[in-house]
Amino acid sequence: MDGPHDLGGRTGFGAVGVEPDEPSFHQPWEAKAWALNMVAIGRLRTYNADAYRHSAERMDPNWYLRATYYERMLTGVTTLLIEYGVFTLDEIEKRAGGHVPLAAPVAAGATVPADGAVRDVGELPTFGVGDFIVVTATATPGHSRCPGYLRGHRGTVLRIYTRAYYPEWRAHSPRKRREFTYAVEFDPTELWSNGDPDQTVVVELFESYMNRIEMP
Amino acid sequence: MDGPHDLGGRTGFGAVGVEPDEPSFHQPWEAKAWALNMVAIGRLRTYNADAYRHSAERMDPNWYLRATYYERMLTGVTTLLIEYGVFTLDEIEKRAGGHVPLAAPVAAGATVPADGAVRDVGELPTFGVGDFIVVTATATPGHSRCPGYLRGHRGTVLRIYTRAYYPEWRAHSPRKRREFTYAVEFDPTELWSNGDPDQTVVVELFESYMNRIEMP
Amino acid sequence: MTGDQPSSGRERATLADHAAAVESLLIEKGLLGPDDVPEMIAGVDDELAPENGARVVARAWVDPGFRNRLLHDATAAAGELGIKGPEGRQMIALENTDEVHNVIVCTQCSCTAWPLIGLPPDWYKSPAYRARVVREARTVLSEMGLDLPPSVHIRVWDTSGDSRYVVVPQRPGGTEQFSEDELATLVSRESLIGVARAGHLLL
Amino acid sequence: MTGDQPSSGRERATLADHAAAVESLLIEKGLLGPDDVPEMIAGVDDELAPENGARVVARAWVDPGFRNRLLHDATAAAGELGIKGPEGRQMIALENTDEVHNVIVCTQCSCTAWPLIGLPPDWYKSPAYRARVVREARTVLSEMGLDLPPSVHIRVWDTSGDSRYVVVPQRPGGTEQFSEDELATLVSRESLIGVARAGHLLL
Repeated sequence: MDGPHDLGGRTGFGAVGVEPDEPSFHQPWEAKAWALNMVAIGRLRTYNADAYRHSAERMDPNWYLRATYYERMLTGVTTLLIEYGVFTLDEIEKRAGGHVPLAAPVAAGATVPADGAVRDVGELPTFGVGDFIVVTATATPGHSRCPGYLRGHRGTVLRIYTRAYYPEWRAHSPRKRREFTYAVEFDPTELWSNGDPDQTVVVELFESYMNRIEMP
Repeated sequence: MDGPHDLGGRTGFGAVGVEPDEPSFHQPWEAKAWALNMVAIGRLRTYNADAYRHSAERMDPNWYLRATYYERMLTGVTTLLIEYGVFTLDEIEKRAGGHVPLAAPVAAGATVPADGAVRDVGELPTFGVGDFIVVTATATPGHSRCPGYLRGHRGTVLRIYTRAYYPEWRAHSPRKRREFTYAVEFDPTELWSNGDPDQTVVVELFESYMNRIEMP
Repeated sequence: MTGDQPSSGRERATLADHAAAVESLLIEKGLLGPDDVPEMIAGVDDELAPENGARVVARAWVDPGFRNRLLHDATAAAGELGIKGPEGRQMIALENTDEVHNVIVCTQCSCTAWPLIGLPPDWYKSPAYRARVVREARTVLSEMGLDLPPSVHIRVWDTSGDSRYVVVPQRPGGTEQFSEDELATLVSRESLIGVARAGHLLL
Repeated sequence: MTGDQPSSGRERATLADHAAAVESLLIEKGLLGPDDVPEMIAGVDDELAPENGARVVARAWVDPGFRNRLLHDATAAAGELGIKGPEGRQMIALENTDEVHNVIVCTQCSCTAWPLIGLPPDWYKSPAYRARVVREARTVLSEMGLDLPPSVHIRVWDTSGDSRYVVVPQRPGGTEQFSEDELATLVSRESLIGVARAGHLLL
């Protein structure tokens, strides 16, 4: 989805503010939000990491950008625990003593691409180091790990990684499939007219996002 | 630039809230902001419409999404009047009796593309109705009227419009050039995996954004 | 660091004080007369108003020659009725039919044909409308109360250049006896943008 | 309608009350013991800490065999030192050289090699860092105090899959006599992410 989380290359943001000697958590509730998410994913297995990522992605963009990391996490955890029926919104609001805002529901069509739309991926990697690829330009309405700033752009395979669960399926359904992923290197001058020619960007891409081309 | 203003196709936003019988302005200061912008563009000619558009685009994304239309306008007007030396930040803050936040400065490299990078555009339109084109995928750091959701995508020329000032130049420098613009129609199923096949999007594009392709 | 947060801790000026200060500085510097802004504002509701668009549409419904001129050059046709103004130099009329329904948006700013539609309403300028209508027009229109049959193709026009669009809605049935003035009362601002039918109030 | 604004007008619960309510409901439903969350939190600072990354880097500086194993499989190499944990199943070490400087980001969320870098700091999770470093790394690094010569190529690694990266900074000059433990003290969390050199404090 083209949500507020897909920040790579977006402009208008100011300086990166650094806090020296920053602790892991600033407030006890932040630690609690982190631990509750770990419990829900790792022990209760109520949802997985891709569904978690998508829960924060579904926050209203205005809210997402204002919220801290742990506010987004606590919102995602709570939204998913309600969606998966662990407790109700009414229960949590009564217990918390106030309004508890949630992320928006999963978009219609998020569970696509369906079988036919995802290429059949074999046991061996399709691409080799040095291959030229172009990234799929079509956006999906659900979870994806293909950054928007790469859509329609050309890159070169730098490394072959192992297989990983296809996020588009894992976030939205019990169906799972594993695909090879690759470290793919991109030239910033193709991405942005003022891209730094002495810099490259290396992105881990799933095979489904990649299309072979003959020339770089 | 990939700023917060480039909203087409972004996800996560909720319902469109409609106010019945809405007036032109809700507050007297909104009318004033509108009139002051009209004066600065049309009478004082301190800046033009593209520079104005870009001034709001340069607001911090978090602020942009929270601000109302007229807050963005007043911010842009004030930022430009200061940048063009009509008054100083100190003057306006003293007069207003408080902090007056501004949009961020124009990004480095915004005045590109330089001569060589923009194709030489002749007196006759390059494209005809029915021609297939693909939209440039490379983003620029300054003002542009090429919506991000079209980058790298294919469309069909629907109408030929007259020539208009190339926004990338007009927003950032005294240099002007006029280019033909076109109404170009796009198929949403190419833009988005769940695009509505019974809908199309028609966008007015400058010739510099368009590259001819042979097949749709 | 979110742009509007003062780093100094100084209180932010109200938007009313801020706008008044800009006007006052321009007057002090001799760039503006004290009556200029009030006079401009006073003219808005007459010069830039959806009632103008309604008059144009009603005329097009009753006068086939005017309809043809409107679809060929909306700026000139509006000028025949004395309608003109800022953001009105290159107006283009989009006629709805049984087959095609047109909707207008400006995804990057909020450009509108002011002389025919008026200054645009907040919903038109909202991030939600600008983001969503290009991607899921049918859903957005339905949420706003306009359910179109699946057989109707929707064309969303993104105002990304100098053209300023106005939708010519379909004339409602049962209005054969209406005068041109009566017909004009059926044409809302929303129908001129394409999120409502003529003769239907929004919401 | 911005997501966190109650439509009912009811006051929003504090984030502390909200988090406590989630924990309390899970305990009440038998899904969690009362000590579980406190115990998990207590382990964080030891298990997930940049000091782990610093030990790994210092070892790589003094032991060429370990360096080779680290660059081949950082998960296994860290395991030799007893370092493992969540987000550490597929760790990859990126070695800085005179020619190439590596920087890590996660533009879409904030994935990090927790066992070696610790839970990531706020600046790493900020929209500004996530948005800007892929597009203008040299400028961002310079603003953060790391000025790289133009001859050094920057590689920005976007953590968009299951791999979790750690940067192996260059060993500072003049440290030939340092013990492995002393060397480890030169390796900050920032240098493991690639926004600082080893031996340099950030800011």
